[in-house]
Amino acid sequence: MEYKSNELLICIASRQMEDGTSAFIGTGIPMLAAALAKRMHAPNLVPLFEFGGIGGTLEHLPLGVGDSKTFYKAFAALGICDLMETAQRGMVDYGFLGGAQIDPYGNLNSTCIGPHDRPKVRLPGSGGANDIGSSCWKTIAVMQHTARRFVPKLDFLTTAGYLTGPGAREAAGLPKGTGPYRVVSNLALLGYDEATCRMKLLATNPGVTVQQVIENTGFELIVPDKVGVNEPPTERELTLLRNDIDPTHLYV
Amino acid sequence: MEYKSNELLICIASRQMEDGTSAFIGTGIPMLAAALAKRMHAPNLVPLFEFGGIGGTLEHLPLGVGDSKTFYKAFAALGICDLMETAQRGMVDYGFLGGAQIDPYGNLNSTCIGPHDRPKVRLPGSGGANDIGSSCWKTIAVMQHTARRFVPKLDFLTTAGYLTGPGAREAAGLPKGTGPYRVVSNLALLGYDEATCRMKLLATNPGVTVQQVIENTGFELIVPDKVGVNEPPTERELTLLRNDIDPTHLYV
Amino acid sequence: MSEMPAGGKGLLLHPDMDEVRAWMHANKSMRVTDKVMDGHEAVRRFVREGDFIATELYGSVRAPMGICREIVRQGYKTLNFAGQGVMETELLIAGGCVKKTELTYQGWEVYGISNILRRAAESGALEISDWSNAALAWRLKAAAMGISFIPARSMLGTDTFRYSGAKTVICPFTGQLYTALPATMVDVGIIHAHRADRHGNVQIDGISGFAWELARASKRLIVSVEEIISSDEVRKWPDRTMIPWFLTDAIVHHPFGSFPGEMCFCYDRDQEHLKAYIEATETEECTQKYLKEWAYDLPDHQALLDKVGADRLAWLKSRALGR
Amino acid sequence: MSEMPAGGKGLLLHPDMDEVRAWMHANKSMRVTDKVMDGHEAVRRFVREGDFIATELYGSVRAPMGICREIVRQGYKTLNFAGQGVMETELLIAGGCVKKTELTYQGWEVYGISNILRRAAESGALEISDWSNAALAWRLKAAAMGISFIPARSMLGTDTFRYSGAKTVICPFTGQLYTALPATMVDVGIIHAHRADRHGNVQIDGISGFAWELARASKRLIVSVEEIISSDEVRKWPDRTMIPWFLTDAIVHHPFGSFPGEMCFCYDRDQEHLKAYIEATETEECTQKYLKEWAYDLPDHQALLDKVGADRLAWLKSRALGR
Repeated sequence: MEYKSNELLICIASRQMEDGTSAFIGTGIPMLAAALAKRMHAPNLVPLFEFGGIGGTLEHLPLGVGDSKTFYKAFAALGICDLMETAQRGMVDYGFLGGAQIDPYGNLNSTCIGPHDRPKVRLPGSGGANDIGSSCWKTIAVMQHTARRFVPKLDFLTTAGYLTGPGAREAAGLPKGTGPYRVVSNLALLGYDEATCRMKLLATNPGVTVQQVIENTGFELIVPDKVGVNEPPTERELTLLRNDIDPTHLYV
Repeated sequence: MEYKSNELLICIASRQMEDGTSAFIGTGIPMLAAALAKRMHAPNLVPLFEFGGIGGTLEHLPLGVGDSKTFYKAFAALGICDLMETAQRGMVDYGFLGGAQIDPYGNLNSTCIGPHDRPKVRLPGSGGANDIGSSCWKTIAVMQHTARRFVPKLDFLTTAGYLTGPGAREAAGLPKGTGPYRVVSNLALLGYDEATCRMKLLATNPGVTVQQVIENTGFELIVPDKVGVNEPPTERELTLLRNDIDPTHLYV
Repeated sequence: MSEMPAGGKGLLLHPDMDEVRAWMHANKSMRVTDKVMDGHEAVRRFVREGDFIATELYGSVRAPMGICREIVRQGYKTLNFAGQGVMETELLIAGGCVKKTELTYQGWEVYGISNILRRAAESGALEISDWSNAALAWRLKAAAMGISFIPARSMLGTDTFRYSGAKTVICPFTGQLYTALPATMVDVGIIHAHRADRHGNVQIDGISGFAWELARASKRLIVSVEEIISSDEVRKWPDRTMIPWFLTDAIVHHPFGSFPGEMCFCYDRDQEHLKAYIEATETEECTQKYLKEWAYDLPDHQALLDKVGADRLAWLKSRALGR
Repeated sequence: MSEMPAGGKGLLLHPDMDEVRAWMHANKSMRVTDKVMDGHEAVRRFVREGDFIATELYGSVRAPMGICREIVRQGYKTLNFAGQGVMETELLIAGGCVKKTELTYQGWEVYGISNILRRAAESGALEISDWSNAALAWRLKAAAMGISFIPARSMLGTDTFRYSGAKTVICPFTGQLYTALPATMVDVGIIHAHRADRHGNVQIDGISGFAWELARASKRLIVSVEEIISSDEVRKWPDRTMIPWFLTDAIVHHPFGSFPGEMCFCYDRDQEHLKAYIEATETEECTQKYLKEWAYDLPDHQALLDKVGADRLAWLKSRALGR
């Protein structure tokens, strides 16, 4: 079955979501991925939305992290402090993040391109990203894969990844044992090297070569001897996405 | 009309409550006093109960600061943090407090008589008293007046009055401009001298002499040239108290 | 503590809680009065030039659009604002009402980044210090608690910290390093809610966002509501009062007050209006045309509802999800 | 910071939030499961000797009496507890279950001071550190927020401070001195509520006391409820869920679970029972007789209800104030 780049991203992000875990879900691809995961392999995935929705069914696709569909038939509709504090006390497994730039340590920029006081491009700002990246156990970034986005140095470090490397998070005061876990891009699935905390290629997307990934990454990527290949979206995934999850094609 | 000592205390405490103000109300005499004030001169008095009741009608006399009568037909039923924080941000005018001992600076003991680790008498402890005494603008103590209760030095300083005198509250970190305001006892109404922060006689109760007040106070009391005399309970006050506020005579 | 990390930006407000206490004591009362007024009066009476304001909730969800259009209409020029927000704060920026902001997020989520923020920030017209969503919510929570700072684990190690006004603090029990977030007691808080009585006892359905915190972290509080209910009804359900009367300064009756945004259990967002608006924001000229049509040229909220039309409003109502 | 004032008492728990986080990660899950069990099982499974426990609410109001009688019945000897409380914590002390306590208040308000606390404290059998009500609530709130301390203006300058485990901290923005309250993440929280579904989504009517805070500041949470409702009902009113399922470890169905205390909108307190109980506490012998009759000799909560009798329970129900 034919599929769009966005659909592939959604499917691969979706497959990172484990059943029975909890995840902060941002707008867009993570919402679709969570809705898909709940219908595929993770019926007990608990989607958390930062403005208070928790344990909703995701029957209707939300358009924003505060919208009424985030708590439709949910177990609880609370507030932003409650949700962020749940993460701060260590009860949230995953956080999904996006950004305009990512660096080798998984730090993210969603604030500005160019100097902060007179930016070339002013981006939306942290929102909940910094909080989610600080307090969730594992974060997963969803990115478009280009050399201008995978950069050696961010214009602005909005959200902490591993900062400058091993031990840096803890030294900065961030909670022990937390940090970036995966990057899902339109070219590949990436992780982090345990010893150096630097980004590492795990698997390429269908039809993408290792060389292409390297060329589209603006820093030196760790490429292990064995690199996997991601499965393309299945027919069931695509059908669910197109007919059930996003029938009015807001995203797909 | 004949009246009991308790009834006098309630009436005099009640007259300290200003219309349109807010007051933390503890169990017992302050509750009756607040209920009386609302029916007499202060219909817009707002009684606050530390476990969350706020703006209730006091139609039914509560038996405790958390009981359902504290929020019967109330405007809001919140929680203890909310109420204590309202006081901490400076929105509560009065607090009514009791205690086993009071000193010349209006400090109160409701924790123990004798050493803390092996007390002669273990009292209930601070409860909300310390918080109310720290954060409300003015506190009013309701006390039995004996030399064993009005002492030069407390066995245990549970709740801050003026501590050691002028400037001591601020030096300890307590909010500016707060502190003890009145003591309502079965013998007299007392206040504090502005310059020294020491307790001062304002008015004696009906039939009580200044000499009797002095004799029943275990420290040197400031006695101004002019000491007033409190009005005895009026017929209307007593009737309201006995028939309307406490018809089953739990307190009166 | 001079070697402790600290953000480089100043604060729009110094978090002096004794000053806040004194202000509350002098200006706020628990007296129960009638606080219903129209949007024009609420803004005129309680919003002053130079004020630091904050709005709740977020995106196009339960946002106080009616009150913000009123602020734009009254032509304020020197407001500052805290927060996340989307359309309501975009209108304030586009209307030239805002000088400085302590920002957490301004964007359109699925519809992309904010053209209005871009123009204001990239031209240097708008001064911005950056914070995270939780940081802002906790700063309001600290003010609500009456404390001048609160520890948090957000923002540490990042430029978000460095370009904020945050500092750090060490836990005296554990030695743990925390971000010290300064309390934010704003001059005016603006919230749109489901219902309230005339005294200002407010109920909100669905998620509470940061309404609890903002209501308590505002010197002056304007609440617009879909519906005004009796105090008897409030007293029957005291456990549903999120904002008690003494926090509230003005209750404004604004049915469809979140339009073109949504209000849970009441009405859906007006997707077409939003799309047209976002398109308009692509140029400054079209943005001003939109503002003229949808704010300046309308005398009040009722005129907006008339312009949208009863049929359209009924349709939006019919699209709301139930409980 | 060595010259900063600090209370002289140690803490029963070190407020290490990274340890708490690791514990939560290893032991708590958001998986939706059936958590209904009887009181015996809930206590046996979730309360261990040596645990630091806390109960909510206060006095004879919405107190988890059924669960506390169960703890007494199971003969614990080395528990510690935090808090205010009256009858439920008195039973634990009288039953010899408690070694140490971080206390805020233990007394009978209108009925005077606690004989049981007096005997335990004056004999030296019970080790006590003193705190204020707000201090305890804020300590739970700090734990709920995932931070190891929180600033407060209570306790400063007093012996309550000196005989607590509190320290002080200076605001890095204002220089203001605050009490630094250490977070209290208790081993077991015990709450009585109006209703919950089988997964542990809990609703409470009336004042919330410190249920919100305690539920989030408990490693293990036992909630007894008057009524078990369907999850469909919970999902219809998500804004009424105060305690979401993943905080809850056990749901125990205990109608009249606060007896002889009251439960707002449900039943009034049993004034005669309370008076007789308080009289009994005047001597250790009569206290033990009371415990034998009302805890040890009853196999479970149902046996207590049978002993009280349906007529009496119906009468207590009839005396509750409505909304």
